Amino acid sequence: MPATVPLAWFLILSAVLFSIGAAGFLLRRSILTVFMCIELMLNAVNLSFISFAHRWKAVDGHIFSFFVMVVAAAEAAVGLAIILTVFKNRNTLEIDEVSSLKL
Amino acid sequence: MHQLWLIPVFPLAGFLINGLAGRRLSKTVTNVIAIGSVLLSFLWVVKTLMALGPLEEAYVEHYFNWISSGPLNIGFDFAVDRLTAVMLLVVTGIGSLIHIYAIGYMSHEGGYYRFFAYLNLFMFFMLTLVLGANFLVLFVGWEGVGLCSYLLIGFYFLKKSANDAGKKAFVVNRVGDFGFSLAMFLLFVHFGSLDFKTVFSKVAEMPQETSFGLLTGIGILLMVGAAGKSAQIPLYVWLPDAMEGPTPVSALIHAATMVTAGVYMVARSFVIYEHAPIAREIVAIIGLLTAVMAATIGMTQFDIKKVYAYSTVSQLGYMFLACGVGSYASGVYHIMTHAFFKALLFLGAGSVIHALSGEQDLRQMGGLRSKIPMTFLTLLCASLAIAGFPFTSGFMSKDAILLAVHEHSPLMFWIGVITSAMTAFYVWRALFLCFFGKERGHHHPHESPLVMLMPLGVLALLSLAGGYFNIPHWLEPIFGRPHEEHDTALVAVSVGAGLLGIFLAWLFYVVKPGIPDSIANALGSVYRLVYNKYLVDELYDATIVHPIRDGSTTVLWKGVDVGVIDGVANGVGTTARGIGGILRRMQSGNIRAYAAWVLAGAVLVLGAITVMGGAK
Amino acid sequence: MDGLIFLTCAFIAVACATNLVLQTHPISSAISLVGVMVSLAVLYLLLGGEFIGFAQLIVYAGAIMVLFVFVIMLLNAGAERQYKRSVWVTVLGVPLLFGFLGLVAYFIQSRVPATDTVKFGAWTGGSARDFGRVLFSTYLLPFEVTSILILIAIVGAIVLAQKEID
Amino acid sequence: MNFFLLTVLKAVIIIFVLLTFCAYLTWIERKVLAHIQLRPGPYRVGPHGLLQPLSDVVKLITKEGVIPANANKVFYVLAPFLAVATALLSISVIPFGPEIEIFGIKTQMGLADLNASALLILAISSLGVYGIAIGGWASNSKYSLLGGLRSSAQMISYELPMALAIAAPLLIVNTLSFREMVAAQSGYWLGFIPKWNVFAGPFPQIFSFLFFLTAAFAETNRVPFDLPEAESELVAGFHTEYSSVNFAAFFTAEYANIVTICCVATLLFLGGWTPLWPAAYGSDYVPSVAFLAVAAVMLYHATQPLRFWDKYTYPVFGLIALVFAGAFQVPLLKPILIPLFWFAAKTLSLIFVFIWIRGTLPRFRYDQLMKFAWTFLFPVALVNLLITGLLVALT
Repeated sequence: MPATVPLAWFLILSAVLFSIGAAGFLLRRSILTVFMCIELMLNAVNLSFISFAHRWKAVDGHIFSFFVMVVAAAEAAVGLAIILTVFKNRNTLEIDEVSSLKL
Repeated sequence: MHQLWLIPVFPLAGFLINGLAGRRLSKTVTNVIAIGSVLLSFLWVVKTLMALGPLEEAYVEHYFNWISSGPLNIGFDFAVDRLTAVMLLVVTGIGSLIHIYAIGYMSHEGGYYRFFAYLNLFMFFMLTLVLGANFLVLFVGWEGVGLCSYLLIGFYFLKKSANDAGKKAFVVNRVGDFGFSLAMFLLFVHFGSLDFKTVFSKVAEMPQETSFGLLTGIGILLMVGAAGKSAQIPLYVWLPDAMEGPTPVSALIHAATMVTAGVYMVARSFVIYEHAPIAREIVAIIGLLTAVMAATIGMTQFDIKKVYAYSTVSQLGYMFLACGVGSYASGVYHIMTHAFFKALLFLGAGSVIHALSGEQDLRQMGGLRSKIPMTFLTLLCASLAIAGFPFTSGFMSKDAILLAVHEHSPLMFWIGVITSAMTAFYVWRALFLCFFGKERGHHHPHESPLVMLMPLGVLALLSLAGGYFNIPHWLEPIFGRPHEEHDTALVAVSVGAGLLGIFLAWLFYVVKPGIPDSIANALGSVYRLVYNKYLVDELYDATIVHPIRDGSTTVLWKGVDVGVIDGVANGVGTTARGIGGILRRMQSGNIRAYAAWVLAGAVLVLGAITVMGGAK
Repeated sequence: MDGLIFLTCAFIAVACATNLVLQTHPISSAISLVGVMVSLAVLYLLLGGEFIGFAQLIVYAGAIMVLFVFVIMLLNAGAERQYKRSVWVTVLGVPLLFGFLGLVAYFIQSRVPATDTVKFGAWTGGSARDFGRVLFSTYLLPFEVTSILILIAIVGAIVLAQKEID
Repeated sequence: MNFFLLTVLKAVIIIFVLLTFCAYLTWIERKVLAHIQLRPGPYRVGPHGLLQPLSDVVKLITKEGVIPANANKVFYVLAPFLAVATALLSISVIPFGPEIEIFGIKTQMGLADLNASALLILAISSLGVYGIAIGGWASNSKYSLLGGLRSSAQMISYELPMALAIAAPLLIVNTLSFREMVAAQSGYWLGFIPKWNVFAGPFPQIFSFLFFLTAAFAETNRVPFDLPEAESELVAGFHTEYSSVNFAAFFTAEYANIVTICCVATLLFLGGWTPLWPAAYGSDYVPSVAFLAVAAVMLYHATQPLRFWDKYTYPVFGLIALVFAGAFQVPLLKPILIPLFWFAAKTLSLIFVFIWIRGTLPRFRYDQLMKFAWTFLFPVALVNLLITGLLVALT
């Protein structure tokens, strides 16, 4: 095993995780799982940021991923509240059944 | 620091209190706040001026950087020099008196607190205008007093004529402000500053312009602005209509203070005019023409306030004339004396109107001499002053102007003398019609309350003796020493003209009341033309107002708005709906399908970048 | 050594991520996602992101995902029902995904030189001190704006989730 | 590989000591509670029931493990493991004493010495909720589920005030490493007042300390915030369905968490292993004196045996205490044992407070619990942090 890791590996890992997230988004029907897939994609992007931060020896990448986290937290709060409301009104968590804007 | 900002802030506080809470305050409290704030301001002016001493140099206070953008750097600065000092004293002094008078005059009117709030706001803006140390601060005050003027002209907003008059004043003033703005732009472009000090020192280094040039342009544009505010040809038409407002407003804003702002501005910018003789000459000609024309109209009017309004226009013309011939000091001198006697005339007229319960037509008055003697006496003083009776204040300032004019051009002097005779004639005509002869109306006149008479008394004293404030001498550090050429003959001529006017008025309206009608008949069409104010309003209506209105209706509204803008808007809407109808099929409501589209888009973009060779 | 650590973490991450997509029960997915996050946090720590690694654990794994688990438990969400898949999403989506991955991989391969390598521990500029210094100076405004965003999110979540007041 | 060996050795020691201590913590708790309630508590197994924990462990291990029907087996088994793992993980960054040197090997008295230990503690404690939540959910029982739900909501809610309470002393010591934190708190004012964060700093962190303790009660599901396992409402909360080793695991995790959090409180607020007063005034003799006193009591009891075995057990324990008392004065062991003693003394006092509170306070109602966290604890902790920050910035 080499003592160092090519930067590209991190990026590939990031891309793979992102693609898995996207696949989950496309293939899954539970709103909750779809939402988790979004979080996975965000995480994948964060990994790129932090790899680049290491590459360029600048903490800015960390700041970006920090903001991503904050936004993800806000998004999770609102998103889960929406899911709760949808469930309350339609009694379903199937994303395909929530296809009209009217409640 | 002498805390100059306190001067305008007192009335502003009064405005805020009365304007916001006035509905809930009693009349007494409103009075105390309104008058107290103006009096405080007056006292602060006096205190500051005493503290500042001789004021050979302008005293400037910088408060904050107001606008700072690229090369544009404008501070919110106040400055006091001798010119400002005169204006400050006139504005706050006369303002205080008129505020006191208004207590009595407005006591039966609705919207009492609103009136005083507006009046205080006006004081605030007027003081800002006078104190401003650069053109932009001056402009703030300038626009502010315009606003207050509009609000106060339209004070009786249930009356259509009052509303129309307010709008007219506003619109006409806009024309002048346009000129003023252009002048400021030019100043800024060429001098990089709007500070009086900077601009004028730079102008002073420039050579005098003998032909049409930059300074002439600036001067003319400034004069357009001044003409708007100070009611000069061709923008004077709003002032007579402005008499729709309450009489104290007419006295304060449309006679004593605001309308003199134009003259003040011209005097303030005298350096520019000194370097642009053509512009100065135009100022003189405009002033003279206005003076003559307004005087002729004034002779034929029967509404007492209209008479005084045209008199104001005419006197403002005098002041312009003074500035135009280079005697700025006498112009400012006349601002002050005019403020005394014209305020008194209006307040007296207000007292008469008050006594007659709102009657303004001179033909319905008469023989009031014994009914309202105090008013008569004070109006007599004012009429003497405006007619230039020797040793009254009007005599002093008008003499100073006419002497300067004679030096400049004898022709102008003679026209001025004739105008002064006409002035004496119409003012005394009003006085005689009002107080002499037999009673014509069916009123039960009653003398005004003390609170109204007291300011009248003070102003009467000032009208008679106010000329002994030797303003031209006081202003020497700014405008330089005037030519002390006391030609007794010229003085005699002008005094003679005034006395002649008085005599003719006495002859026409007391001794032989039939003469005016026969003259009017004899002159026929000319008389009707003058009586109808030379049909200037109708002319403006026909040449400016109607074309604009019709053009707006047919071209802008029916053509551009309905045809082009609405058409475009509707067309965009229709097109969008059409496209949307097609794209709607993509909106399946299936979130995962949307995600697939997003992904497809991302792949497309990435692919495109690859194809274009972005990924090296 | 570094390669081994990376591959371990990467393997755990990818395995958990795959599990997240394949599991039918949301809670299994959620725990898998926590696994991804923890392994990523380890990677962050190794990449010198001392603060961000722990923040990942605290914020993501410790707060956001707990919220998910909480909601799943609250709604008592069961396993996803298996029924006809939206065929064309699969038909269109899967090739698209592979296309996407391929393109990105191509990009990375063509743009990131092989000499760009990462040595764990070679850079430790991501300590809380350094992070805070940059966050509260250069990025102060975004940070403050974020606080407003969070406030809005709180209000929105409360409004959405509250019981209807009739 | 010396480093690895040493680390493994330390890990084994720490885990062994910790698990044993957790077991004995049950004994301490039962004893203290009993005395609060004016009864003797465990008394049968060993002197004063000292061997009771041992028999409990044997009992739990030998019991039959039951997995309820319809439970999610994977998660059911995973949950206690998660709980124990997180609990043991966080103890790994706690230093129990200063850097020491044994036989020429310099090492920390703790497993790991991170630059950001405080952050790790927060991170791990925020992960601790999974064990409970998953356990509650996987049991497929409504009591368990409610317990799990309650605990996850409660732990998320109390994590905020806890983090805020931790942040305030961190501002004063200006580091995230526990070792440097203790170093920052060593020293005395006027020669005898210790510069601990509770007393010292530009703003004494006494409020932070109280907030931290309050939040700690909630984080460890202790009375008065033990709603996830409120026996009168939920039988036993999230571990209702657990038995045998799985149950023991949850139990251990809970006690390990208490120990950890008390250690953290000691490090953050009470100056870690720094003695209560300077060694110059003889603080080094305190442990010896304390153990001598214990030995004296033991030996006195031996002369007046109540039961048959007392004649033999009391002298043995008394001798052990004597040996300890002597060990504190052996030059080689002194630098190791004295700090350890002070650290343990402070931690044990805090643990005593935990038990004391359990013996005296009633349980909160659930809505009161949430309201307390969000409308009282959170804002005041924020204000406290603000004041501390301002004062730190000003000084």
